Amino acid sequence: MFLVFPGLIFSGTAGLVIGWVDRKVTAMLQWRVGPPWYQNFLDLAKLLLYKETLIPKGVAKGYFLGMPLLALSAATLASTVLLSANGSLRTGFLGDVIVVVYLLMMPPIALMLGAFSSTNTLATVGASREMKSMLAYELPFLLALSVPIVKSGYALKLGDIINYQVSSGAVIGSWSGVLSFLAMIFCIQAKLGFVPFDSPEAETELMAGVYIEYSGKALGIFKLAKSIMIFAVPALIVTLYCGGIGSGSPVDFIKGALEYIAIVVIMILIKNTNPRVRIDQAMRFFWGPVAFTAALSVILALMGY
Amino acid sequence: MNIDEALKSITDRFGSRILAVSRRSVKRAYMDIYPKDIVDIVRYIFKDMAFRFNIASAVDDFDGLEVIYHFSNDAAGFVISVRALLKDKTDPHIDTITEVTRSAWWIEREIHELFGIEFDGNKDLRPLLLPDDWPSGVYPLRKNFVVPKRDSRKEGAE
Amino acid sequence: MGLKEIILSKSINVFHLSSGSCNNCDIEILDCLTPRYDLERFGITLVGSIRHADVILCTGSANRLTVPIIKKLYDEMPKPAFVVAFGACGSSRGLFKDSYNTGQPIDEIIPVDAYIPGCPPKPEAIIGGLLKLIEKIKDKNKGKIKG
Amino acid sequence: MSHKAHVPIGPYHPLQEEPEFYKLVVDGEKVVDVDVRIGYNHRGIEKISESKNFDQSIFIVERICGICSSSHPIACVQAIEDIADIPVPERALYIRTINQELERIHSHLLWLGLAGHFLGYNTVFMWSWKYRELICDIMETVTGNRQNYAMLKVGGVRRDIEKEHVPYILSRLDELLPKLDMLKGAVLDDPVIHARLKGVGVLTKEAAIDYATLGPVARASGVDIDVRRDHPYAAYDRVKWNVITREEGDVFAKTVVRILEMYESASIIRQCLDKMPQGPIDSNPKDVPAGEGIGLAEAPRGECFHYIKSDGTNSPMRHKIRAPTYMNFPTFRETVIGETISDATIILAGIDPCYCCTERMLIVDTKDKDIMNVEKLIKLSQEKTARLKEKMGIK
Repeated sequence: MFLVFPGLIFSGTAGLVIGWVDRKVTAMLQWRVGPPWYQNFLDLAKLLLYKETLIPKGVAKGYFLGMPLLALSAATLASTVLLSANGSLRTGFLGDVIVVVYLLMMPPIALMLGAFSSTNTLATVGASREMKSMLAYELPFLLALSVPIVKSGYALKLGDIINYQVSSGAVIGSWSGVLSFLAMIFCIQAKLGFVPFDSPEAETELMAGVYIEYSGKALGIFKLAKSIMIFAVPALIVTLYCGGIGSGSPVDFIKGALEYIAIVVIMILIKNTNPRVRIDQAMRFFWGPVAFTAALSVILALMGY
Repeated sequence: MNIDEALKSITDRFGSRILAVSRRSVKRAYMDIYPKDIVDIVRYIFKDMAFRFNIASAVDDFDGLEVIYHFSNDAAGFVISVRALLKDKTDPHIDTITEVTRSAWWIEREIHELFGIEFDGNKDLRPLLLPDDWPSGVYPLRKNFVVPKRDSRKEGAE
Repeated sequence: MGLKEIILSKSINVFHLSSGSCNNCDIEILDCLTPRYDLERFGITLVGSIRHADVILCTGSANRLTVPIIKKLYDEMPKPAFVVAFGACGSSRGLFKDSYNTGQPIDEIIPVDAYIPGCPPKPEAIIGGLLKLIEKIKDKNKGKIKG
Repeated sequence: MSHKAHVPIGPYHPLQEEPEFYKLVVDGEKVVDVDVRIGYNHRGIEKISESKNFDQSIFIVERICGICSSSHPIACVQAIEDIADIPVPERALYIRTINQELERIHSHLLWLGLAGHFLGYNTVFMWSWKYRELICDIMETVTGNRQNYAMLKVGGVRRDIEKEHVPYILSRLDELLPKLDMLKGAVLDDPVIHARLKGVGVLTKEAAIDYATLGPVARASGVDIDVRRDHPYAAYDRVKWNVITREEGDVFAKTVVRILEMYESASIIRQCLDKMPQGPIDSNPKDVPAGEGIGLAEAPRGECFHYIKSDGTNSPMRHKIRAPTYMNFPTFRETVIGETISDATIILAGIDPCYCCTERMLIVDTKDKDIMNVEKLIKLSQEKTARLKEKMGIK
């Protein structure tokens, strides 16, 4: 169950498909044709199967190769817990929200440690930026996250949050929900490293920053972990704000899927409309307006709106 | 001001220090001078007569190294070239004109590098074009420098 | 055609290395990415780091300063790696053959798999050249060509 | 950002492929000093040209810089014609002018795209390079190649413009002009670009004269020089057009000069096409006597200067070539000191050195030794645009 349905295979492929949608939409915006649908799969297969993995001299081997595995397992676990609590199985356990959030934080940390261990200063500059951007978006992320928990009567179980929303309307309907949803969108944009806040791996600038030393299988695993994240995070948003994806009846499932696609489209649009923001600007932006809206939404939630 | 008036005003101003003046056409004129007078003449042409400094070019003539400074007058559309002949090819020297116009800085570095001409007074003659590992004392644009022919026919050329 | 050939020939990351070129070829490479000739539809993308690259696109007549750099870059590429000598200068130093500042042609520095002649090669020629390279990738994996 | 990170100039760093290598010494945000190291692109063209005969050296001269590959051959051919007073038939003069002006549009469009990219407007980048393809199509039909046209020959032109090409060229130009208006509107009326380019990297008129700058860089600082009008060559004195100058001397003025020059070029091409007389296109001269000759031509970036000295044999004894950017480069030092680093790329782009030169910048930060490379610089300037956009409330 872990390996097949919600786990590695499903979320991996879903993540890759979403990655392809992103590339296709960006190409469309520039009047270009864009890659065929199977492109991401081929890229990944090439990296995993045929490319040689180079390990630079003087690098802590265990660290360097361990990090991608850590990132992959954390991302898969997070998506499994999320989907199992979400789907009809409803087998969530108490406190699984915290577990999912913690697991979703693991891949960026693993990436960072991998980059530091690769002794390449471009990677270390990228990694230090990743650290800064994490510091920036974690605070508002957790604040915004607490709103659905507060609203659904301090439930730490994903299942309860979904039940609350099924019974009394989606969290996004309320004032505090909308505010925290807005803050959350920016946070996940940074968490996934999409363009406005992707300075850690700024492709033109630090030449794929943190990934610079990785090649072959290690790089493939990292990319897979990232695509699972791309799949898992919007799913988390849907469960927290719009009442989960599948809860039995097909109508609900379609509604959930539509919400999911809407979030992905929002992220891609944000990605394509503005240039990359410098890291200290990103921090000011997160600690300033985003944290404020998140805090405001928590207060509103406490007052019951 | 056409080309004849310009030439006349220069020859009046410098008299005997101008060795020869040859007016090739209504648009081109060449003047020969002593290398030591270069700075005064260039200052007069560039500053007082407000010509534009085109470029300086060195030529490894067989009887010496020629350095030619080209000035163009854009209002009337003609070019005057001032030529200084350096007879001593082993240790050629000429004064720098970078105080007159900063635009000459790069071309003096290039000529120094490719021809080996010293520009006295130009403190910054770092190499401009050639790679750092270029053997010193070898000047590619001198006539005696022959490009080493690579015989790539033989297997595994160097 | 085995799975390996399909994968290796459908997803290619290109690293652009210019060793003293007159930037005509560099502009033509960029032309291939603009809307009219878009290379991304073949799965060919420009990549920043040599670690992620499968193909080096080497333009320019390798002048003396860049020869060591080309060697070092080639050693750092994860195998299977391919090199495309781009344009007349890349293939045979073109017009600048007997200049004092160009060392040797690129194929004496690193092994070259495909040549795209032309000065600058038209985008159609570039795409043609890359397709020839894809053919070579396929043959190489079938063991027809060693190395 | 107090960390002390040295970005290495490692082998696979993009910096090492550049013809120029700038070292901007900065103090915090302010640029304090600039040092330039060129030579990565030096191919010893002048030495090669000495071993080639006159016809062959024209081909080498074409490949000096990719986007002005019709200006250098014209200057070189005119230098040889200056030595031997070779007559050039009337029709050939008109074809030379058309070739030169088509290339000016193509080069300015390319520059506009790049400047847009540095400011973070990738759509302007994609647009201008997309419409540049129209010019490349014209070039391909008339001369057979998108760049490196090989149209020039001592004493005339190599290929004629046939009658059926003329309607094709005119239709393509008509297709281009509305797109040019759109680009002009997108760039010149955009408040963010005003904020980004006005008053940035100002080159005063005195400095422009002292540095002997050329082309749009000089014309944007009020120096009214243009080889096409001052030293008339080809058919420029037979067609009506005007020289565009600005007074401010900042990057915005340079942009305006380049964009309006494109309109002038289009009108010159139109006039040449209908004024072109029938007749021979080559006076095929036989030999070149001993002597010296100077050839001037107005490249998109300024005046190309060729000095050729021949000793009677059929290969030049000395062939001095000076590209326009050679004189414009040092002004970068003059205009960038005192500006912020996020403007450094756009100031350098204002000089429009040939395309791959703008990729070459390295910043040494005196205080905390954080060296940034050029992509980060481009990003800095893109963010500044983003910040301005937010400040102006446009998304």
